[in-house]
Amino acid sequence: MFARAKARGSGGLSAQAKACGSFRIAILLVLTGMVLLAPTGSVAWATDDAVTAEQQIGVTGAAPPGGLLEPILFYAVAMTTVIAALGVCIAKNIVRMAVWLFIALGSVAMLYFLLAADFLGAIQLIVYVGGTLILLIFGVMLTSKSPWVRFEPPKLELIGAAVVCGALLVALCVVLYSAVWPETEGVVPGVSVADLGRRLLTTYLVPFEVAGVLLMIVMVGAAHLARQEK
Amino acid sequence: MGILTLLVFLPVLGAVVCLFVPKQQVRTVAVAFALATFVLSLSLFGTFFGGGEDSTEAIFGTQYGKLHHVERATWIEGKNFTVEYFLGIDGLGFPLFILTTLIAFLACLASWNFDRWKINKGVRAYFILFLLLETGMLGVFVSMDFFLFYVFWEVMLLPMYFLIGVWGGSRREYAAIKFFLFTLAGSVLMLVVLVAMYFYSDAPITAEMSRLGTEGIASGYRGEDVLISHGTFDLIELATNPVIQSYFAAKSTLFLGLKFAPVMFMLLFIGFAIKLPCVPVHTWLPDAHVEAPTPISMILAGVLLKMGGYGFLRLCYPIFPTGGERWAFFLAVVGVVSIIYGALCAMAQTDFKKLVAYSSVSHMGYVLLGIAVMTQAGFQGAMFQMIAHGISSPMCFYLVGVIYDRAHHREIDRFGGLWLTMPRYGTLATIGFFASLGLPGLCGFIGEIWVLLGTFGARDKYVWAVPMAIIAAGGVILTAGYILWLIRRVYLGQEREEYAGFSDASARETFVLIPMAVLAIAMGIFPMQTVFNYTNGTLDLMLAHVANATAMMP
Amino acid sequence: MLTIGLTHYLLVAAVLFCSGIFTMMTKRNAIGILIGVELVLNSAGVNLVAFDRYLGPGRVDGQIMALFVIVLAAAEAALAVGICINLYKNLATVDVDTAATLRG
Amino acid sequence: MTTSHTYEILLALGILAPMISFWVLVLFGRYLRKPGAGWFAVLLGMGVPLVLATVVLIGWSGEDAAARAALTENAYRFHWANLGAVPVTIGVKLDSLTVAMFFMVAIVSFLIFFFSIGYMSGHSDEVDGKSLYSRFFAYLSLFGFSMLGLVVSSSLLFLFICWELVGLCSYLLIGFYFDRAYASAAGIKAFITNRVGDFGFIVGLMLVFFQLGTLDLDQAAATFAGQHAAFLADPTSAAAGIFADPFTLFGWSLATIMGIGLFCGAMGKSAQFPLHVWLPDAMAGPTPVSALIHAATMVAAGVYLVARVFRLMTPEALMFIAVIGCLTLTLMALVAIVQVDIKKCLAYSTLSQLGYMIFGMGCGAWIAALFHLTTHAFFKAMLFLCSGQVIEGCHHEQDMRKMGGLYKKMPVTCWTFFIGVLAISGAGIAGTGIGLGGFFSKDEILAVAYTRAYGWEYEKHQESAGHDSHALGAPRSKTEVRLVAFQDSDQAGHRPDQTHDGQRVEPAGNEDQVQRDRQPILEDGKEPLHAGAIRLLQHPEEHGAGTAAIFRGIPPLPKWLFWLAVFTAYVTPFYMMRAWWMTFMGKPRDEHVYKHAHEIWLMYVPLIALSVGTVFSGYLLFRPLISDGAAAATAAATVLATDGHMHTEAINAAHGWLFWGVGFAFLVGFAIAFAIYRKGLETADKIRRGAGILYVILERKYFFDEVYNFVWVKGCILVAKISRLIDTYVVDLLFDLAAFTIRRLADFSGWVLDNHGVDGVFNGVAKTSQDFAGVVRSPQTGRIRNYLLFAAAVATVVLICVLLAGWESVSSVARAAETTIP
Repeated sequence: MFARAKARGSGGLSAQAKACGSFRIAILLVLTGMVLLAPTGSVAWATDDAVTAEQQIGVTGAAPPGGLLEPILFYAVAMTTVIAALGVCIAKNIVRMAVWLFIALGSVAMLYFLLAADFLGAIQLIVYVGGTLILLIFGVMLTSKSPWVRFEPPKLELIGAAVVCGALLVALCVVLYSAVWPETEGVVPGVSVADLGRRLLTTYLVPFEVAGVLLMIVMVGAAHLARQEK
Repeated sequence: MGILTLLVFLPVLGAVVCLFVPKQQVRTVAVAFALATFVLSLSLFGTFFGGGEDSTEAIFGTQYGKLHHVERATWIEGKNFTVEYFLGIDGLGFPLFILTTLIAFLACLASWNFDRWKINKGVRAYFILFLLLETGMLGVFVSMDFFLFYVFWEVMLLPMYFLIGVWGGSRREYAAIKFFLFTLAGSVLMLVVLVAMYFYSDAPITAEMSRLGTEGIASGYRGEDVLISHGTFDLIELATNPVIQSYFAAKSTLFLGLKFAPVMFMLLFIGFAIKLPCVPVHTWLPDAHVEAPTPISMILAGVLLKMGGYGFLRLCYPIFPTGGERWAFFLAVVGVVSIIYGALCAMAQTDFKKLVAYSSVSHMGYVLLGIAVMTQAGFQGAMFQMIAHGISSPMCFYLVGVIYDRAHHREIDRFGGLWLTMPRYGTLATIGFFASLGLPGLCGFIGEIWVLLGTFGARDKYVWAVPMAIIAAGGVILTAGYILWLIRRVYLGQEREEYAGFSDASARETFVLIPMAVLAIAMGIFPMQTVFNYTNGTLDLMLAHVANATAMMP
Repeated sequence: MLTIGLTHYLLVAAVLFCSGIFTMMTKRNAIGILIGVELVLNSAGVNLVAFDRYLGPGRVDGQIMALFVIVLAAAEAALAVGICINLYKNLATVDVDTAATLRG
Repeated sequence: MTTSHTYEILLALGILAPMISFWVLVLFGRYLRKPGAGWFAVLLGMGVPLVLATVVLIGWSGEDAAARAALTENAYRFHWANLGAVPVTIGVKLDSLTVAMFFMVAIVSFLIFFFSIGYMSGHSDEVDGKSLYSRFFAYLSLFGFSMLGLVVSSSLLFLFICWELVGLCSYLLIGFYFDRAYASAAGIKAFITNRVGDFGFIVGLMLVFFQLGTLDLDQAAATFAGQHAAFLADPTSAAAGIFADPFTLFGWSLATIMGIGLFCGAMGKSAQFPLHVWLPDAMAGPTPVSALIHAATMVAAGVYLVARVFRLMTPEALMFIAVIGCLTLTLMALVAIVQVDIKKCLAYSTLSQLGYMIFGMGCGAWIAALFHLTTHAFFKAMLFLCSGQVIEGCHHEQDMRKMGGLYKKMPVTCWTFFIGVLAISGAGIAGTGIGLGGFFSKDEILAVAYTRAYGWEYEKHQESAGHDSHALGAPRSKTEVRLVAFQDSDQAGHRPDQTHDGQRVEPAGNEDQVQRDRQPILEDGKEPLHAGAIRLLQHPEEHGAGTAAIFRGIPPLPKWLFWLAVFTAYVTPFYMMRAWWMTFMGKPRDEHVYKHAHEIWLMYVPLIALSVGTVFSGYLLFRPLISDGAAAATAAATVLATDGHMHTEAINAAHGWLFWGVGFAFLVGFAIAFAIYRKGLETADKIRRGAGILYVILERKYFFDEVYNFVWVKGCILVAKISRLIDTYVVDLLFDLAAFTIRRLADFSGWVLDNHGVDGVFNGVAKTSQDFAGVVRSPQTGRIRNYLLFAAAVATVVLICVLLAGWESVSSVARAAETTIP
């Protein structure tokens, strides 16, 4: 298969090089995001400590700390997410889609961090960015005659899809804007991994076990499916 | 039977008579009835005459809602609703009412040469429909019950459709359907409001009654001077009843999850804007005008367009004052765009009648702008502009019609030198077109300058008022441009051979044009005595009512 | 604007969701559809975590749900890629429109 | 103290007479036949106003200052309409300026009406072979009405109405020969250019109405002065009105914009640069019209307007006016040099002279500018009538190159024209007090401009250098330019000289003084002046500090403005002499023209009358009235004038070097013209070839017409066409598409219902179910993405339905959730 891809000649190679460029940019973006993220994490933790400290000395009604940092980070990350998601939609090339997906998944991880779900963020990075995505890219490589082959659906379907998705988005936005949520204001304490683990192994023990079984079955099944024909 | 009922239904009577007279007599009967309506309607002047400073209060009352010649009777009695036959007239409806009777009479006279039209079949049907149309128009201006208003509105729509669709030009069916669909779209929105208004006026009144307890239920809630115990269609009651008004204006009153007053205002606005017409829902107008026979164009331009403006002033503003505040900017933008865009489109037309039609779009833009800024001068100017346009634009259409009857085409570039060929007609045409241009001393000027000054006067309220006023003032240059260019191409220049044999305006044509020319001059010189004295009382009170309601807003 | 609330996250999730749906609707490449699915799953994850953070802080239920979503997504991805590869082996393409051999 | 309204009634009747004449001529003109209609218009339309104006003039001259003030004060106001809640009144603005202008307009119009009878007696009244004799006189009468109405109007709105009406008359009369394409085009050009100016006027009106709360001239001025006083006292006070407004545009305050807006109207009507393009084209009208409307009266209305609203002008606005005026007067004079059409040449000279007036206004030479207006009205009307005589006599030949030697055939015309040339050139014998009208008025404007440009310079120079020398060495001791300032409206009735004497004058020699001058409160505790007020300055003999004028907060007049005006004083005599010489002197150049040339008494009687007026207008008629009017009309503003009387000696002595420099400019100009044109056109041709590109620029009038035509006319039509395309193909298309869709839907339902419902129930049911099956089956594509599409669409629809139907319930679910989630 690799041989086939290589045999496609120079055009394919240069395009491949382009895709490599996209990769580099994406990696750069993710790294930048991580750099940005580091202080957030610390902020989250710091504020966590601060709040507990304040609570300990009985100060009530403290203003949410962090100031502008949180909104700025949020908007930056959210913008990245949205742009990447739209990139996935728009991209015609499967490799580019994968790259955009990579960025989207990375920024979702950052959203998790911003939501004070540190463990989940880490998992997201490890499993998704590190695992699933690689899997997908392997899939791309293994299955394409060329990664730049395009299959386009009919124009009408494109328009229909755009209309429906647009309408759906608008409707969702209307719902979100008009909904009243009993939100908890201010800073909330982060969740420790220990806590998570405890719940996983007590309240959610059965699902946890089922998930484990499932993963095993999947592993076997996937191996079977991808098995080389004899 | 009161005078208003008589006036409104006199044309219907005429239509009935038309059914039974010989064909040759139909037009005589129709003109006679239109004339009778006009003459009788002049008797209303007695009520409003002498509206100087001293008698203002006696005529217009101390707050919005004073009507004259009120006639009310229960028309449809439902389980918990009542539709009334409720007629009345005030400073808002009165000048438009007179305008309608006058223009209808003149247009009827303009139809006199029916047998020489290209489509001259069905004279009986034509005049019957014409008289029905007049009834519809008159009814709209005097009905004070929303339901009745809607009925008259629709009554007017149908004859118009047939008049354009049967006796129109070559593309008459397209134009008629276009007119019909557009207007119907507006009517549908109005219907939504009609229904909503009933339910939303019912809720607060019921609540108020339960608050008042059994005693209250026994006597009903006492509004201004009418007892109502449930929802109402009464336009005055809806506007002045404090309970209903505060419920309408409240932020918590929702319609489909949106604030009630602005939504209702917008729905009504779109409905009336189609009629006015504003850009971008104006496209029915050029087609309808071009295809309609001359008298119908006169009616269309002279009266039907005014219903849009009348609707704003009668329904939108008094009943949903907060909506006016909410949408002021939007309305003003639409108005200004109409002014400039209409003028530009007019400039590029090659069809005489289409040019006049687009000039209507431009002129009615001033009406919208004047209303949108909600200042005294703006309201007054808008009202004046409606009347002035109701005089000048039928005149222009008739002038086009006169020449079309002779030349059988309307290509501007093919005309020339008509002033030499037809001197009397040329002179009247000059007056008509200069009135349309807004030349001081003629009627068009007063409305424009009042609106401009009124818009400028809203400077304290709205930051955008000044730019709007200045852009709108720039419209006068464009107007001068296309009108003068038109005059030059049609009336000036060397006499053309093919038109050399044209007879000057006949006695009948002159007779149709003269009243409008005289009024155009009189209104330009004595705006107070001709219009303002009859309108300003009501308009000022209405504005005060609107301002009050806006100020009361949380 | 400056206080980031639940709605903000939900909006981002909504965009992710719609993008995912759109991707699924418009791609003929099987892997592309898979990518769309991933987006949708991620939007669910964001929703869950955001609800956890704003509606029931300290209760970790949302986070655990999100964790399961990730796990399932990983499993699904592995299976789906396997299917894709199989598809490719049989039909020499990943165009889902070609994979219509079961159609009557 | 009298409160009788006699004068107003007389003036009102004077306006009414031409109106009646207009209507009679419009309605019954046909029955009056050819000369009858003309005589009717002359006698009723302008004779009556002239008689009334004379009566008023005599009566008014007999009133003393106090009586005049009382009459002005108590004038009747007719309540015309309510603008919003503000009453708009109209009435007669009764003051010396009105009386003077009314008389001037009446007498010039009368003579020109009279002349028109002669002009129209031939075939000049024919348009495409049809006589429009009575219509011509009807237009003239309408013009008489509007022009007189403009003069007497007390309200800006009514002034604007008359303003537009004179514009209409101008349009109609320019396009009188409407069978000629260029004539009707010129009419449109005039009207639209004026409308552009009026656009500014309307903006000014809006500002006046909104900021000052009235459209009455007097009230507006009073409010304006009051607001300025309040502003000086406390810049932030609410009473400061327009001055406190923070709005600026190009660095102009709102008050300045108001002034400039009003001036824009004047720019249109008085054909000031860059709106001057219409006036030369306007010569397409009959010559009496050119004389009456486009030389003597209507175009001067702009100057009159500025004079009327002078009290609403700020220093910046005045500076703007001065610059515009100066550009006009110079540029147009240069164009006049190359014109060969006799009327065009006169038209450009009119433009230049109007520029002089506007420039004078801008400098603050209110009196001089109006004085120039009146003298100019006489001599320019006369010049135009002379040219009319020539044109009529030469069978409508207007090209001066084909004329020459006409003095033998038309001696009266020749010499009256020469008087006009002398007058416009400012001929007079310096130092003797002998001169024609233009001599005094033009010199006075220049004198004021000089003071504004160099008086200030001197002051500044002294400040910095500390010694007493004049850069240009003007004989300071002889400078008697008086600066007349009127402080408050309560002093309005004072004679200028009284006011002058009553002024407290103080030296302004040092820095502190200048600083103090800028303080709002003057030392003597009087009400502060409006921003244009000057500090009345020292008289050299009394204070030894030299002559200087400081307009508060205004820079001195840029010197180049003054020098341009002086330069033009040399150009004017040149081109006028050239025109005269080419027309009347030398040898006949065209046999045909020469043979036909003749003159008739109907036409030269008015010429003689006007030439008499030209000769004596400088001495007798208007100057005292105008100076008197200055007091009231400029109550709160600034007027600079030479000595309030017409002491030529004083003027000439006052101007010192200026007099030596400009006093004999006319001789220089004449000499050059004589040198070039003495022997026909050969020399001129040589010079023209030598000038090259310069000549082309002048000959094409700086390419204004071409540029305007390209940018505005073509541009506007282009935009209009685009709009039309949009309207036809975009806006309409949207609705047509919607209609089309609905129709297709209707067709579909019609198809299903009609064909399958009507064909029989069973058949129909069977077929419909089959169709239905087809319809149902068709989405079953077997493609996931299609299913997904449907699913999402359905979900969306459901979501929207839920939203529309019962959003309340959805949010209540959320609220319920609030209670359940701890």
